[in-house]
Amino acid sequence: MAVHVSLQYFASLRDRTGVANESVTTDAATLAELYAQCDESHRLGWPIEKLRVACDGEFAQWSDPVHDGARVAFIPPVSGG
Amino acid sequence: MAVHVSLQYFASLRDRTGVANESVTTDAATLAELYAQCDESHRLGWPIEKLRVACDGEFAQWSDPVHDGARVAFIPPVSGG
Amino acid sequence: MSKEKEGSFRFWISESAIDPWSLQRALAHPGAGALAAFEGRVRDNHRGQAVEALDYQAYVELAESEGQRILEEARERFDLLGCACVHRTGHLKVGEPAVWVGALSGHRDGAFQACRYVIDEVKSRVPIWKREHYLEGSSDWIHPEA
Amino acid sequence: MSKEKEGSFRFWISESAIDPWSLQRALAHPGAGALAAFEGRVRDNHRGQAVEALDYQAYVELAESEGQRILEEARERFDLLGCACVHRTGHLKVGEPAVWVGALSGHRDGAFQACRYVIDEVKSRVPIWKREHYLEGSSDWIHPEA
Repeated sequence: MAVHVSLQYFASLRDRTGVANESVTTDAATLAELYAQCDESHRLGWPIEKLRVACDGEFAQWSDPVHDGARVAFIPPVSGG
Repeated sequence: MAVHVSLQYFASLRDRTGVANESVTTDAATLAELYAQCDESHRLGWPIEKLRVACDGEFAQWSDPVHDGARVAFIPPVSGG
Repeated sequence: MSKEKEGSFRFWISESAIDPWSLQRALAHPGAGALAAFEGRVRDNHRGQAVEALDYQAYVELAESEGQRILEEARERFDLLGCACVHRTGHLKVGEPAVWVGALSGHRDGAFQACRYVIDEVKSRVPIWKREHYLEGSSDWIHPEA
Repeated sequence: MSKEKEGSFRFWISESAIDPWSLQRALAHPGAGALAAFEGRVRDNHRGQAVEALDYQAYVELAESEGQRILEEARERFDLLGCACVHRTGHLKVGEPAVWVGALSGHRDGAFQACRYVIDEVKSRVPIWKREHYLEGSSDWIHPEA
């Protein structure tokens, strides 16, 4: 049941991964599982409870399923203004 | 003990008196007495407790004495902004 | 009791049009992270009556000293790097700015609080009066507490 | 549940310099007596460190939808005739505007409350991040709750 998703990274997460985007193939059932996989491969280093997650350009829930073609972003604490 | 004072009128008080300024000779001991005289001659029609008074360009007390050459203004409720 | 503080603090009465942009640019300081500004404009209605225009009259000498006192109070109370307020006199049409306040601070709390303080105090204390000209032809001096 | 209301409500991300004056002029309505505006500028210091410049990075798609949601919330909660907010991205020097909010209302209460609401919500919810460049050479992404 592997799906293809595209990941977007911002701010310190982008510095950590070294890329703004990447395409990955994953068997993660939920966005939380997807984050756990990314954290392991990139050592993102953020506890999940400090992050928010977006899917397809909207805020999402960590328990949401991962669908094929999803555009996913992990959102570290914001500092605009 | 008559003194010469100049009076300035603003807004509806100016409409009532028909003048922006006038010079008067008065034997009023206090600014409150001076207002009573002006109210009588011009029928200003404001109860004194609704007004403030200024002397020589600063807010003053109604109990302040009237000195020769004083520049006095009666200040109706303001509506700037 | 005076605190040594930086920045410019100025209140004045203007017979000519207010230019918010040049006022806002003049409030600058490298330590300033926040500018809160308020612009009061002539509204087309008041208490249910259609308003066409306003005249503002001021006791200029006293208005400027009292307005300056308000800015000094704001300087003492809030963490400001500058504050300016200008109030129009004369004939104004609907939409024209009648008063402008700008408050510059390191952070937004001080800027917002000071800006609000200044406009509230100006409206209640500074000897300026407006006469409203109504669409149906009459006009009235506004004396709020009368 | 949507209320029929007038006026323009728009949030956007800009890669080029913010022009507060043209933004402020664009917020106009004959029933508007009050415009409250907030300008956030790059400050020369943060937590005791001397700051030389900032980079702002945004997740533009999500920032614009979330920012627009904030303006719609303000429209529902306050008595507004218009509201606009723009946030910069890219490299900014000390003194440059990073964010601008303008809230237009019949009266000053609604204008001030809405302006404050929008900037507070933008700072806490909209996916924009700043990297501070310090005078002594290092730089840091700022993640306030980290």
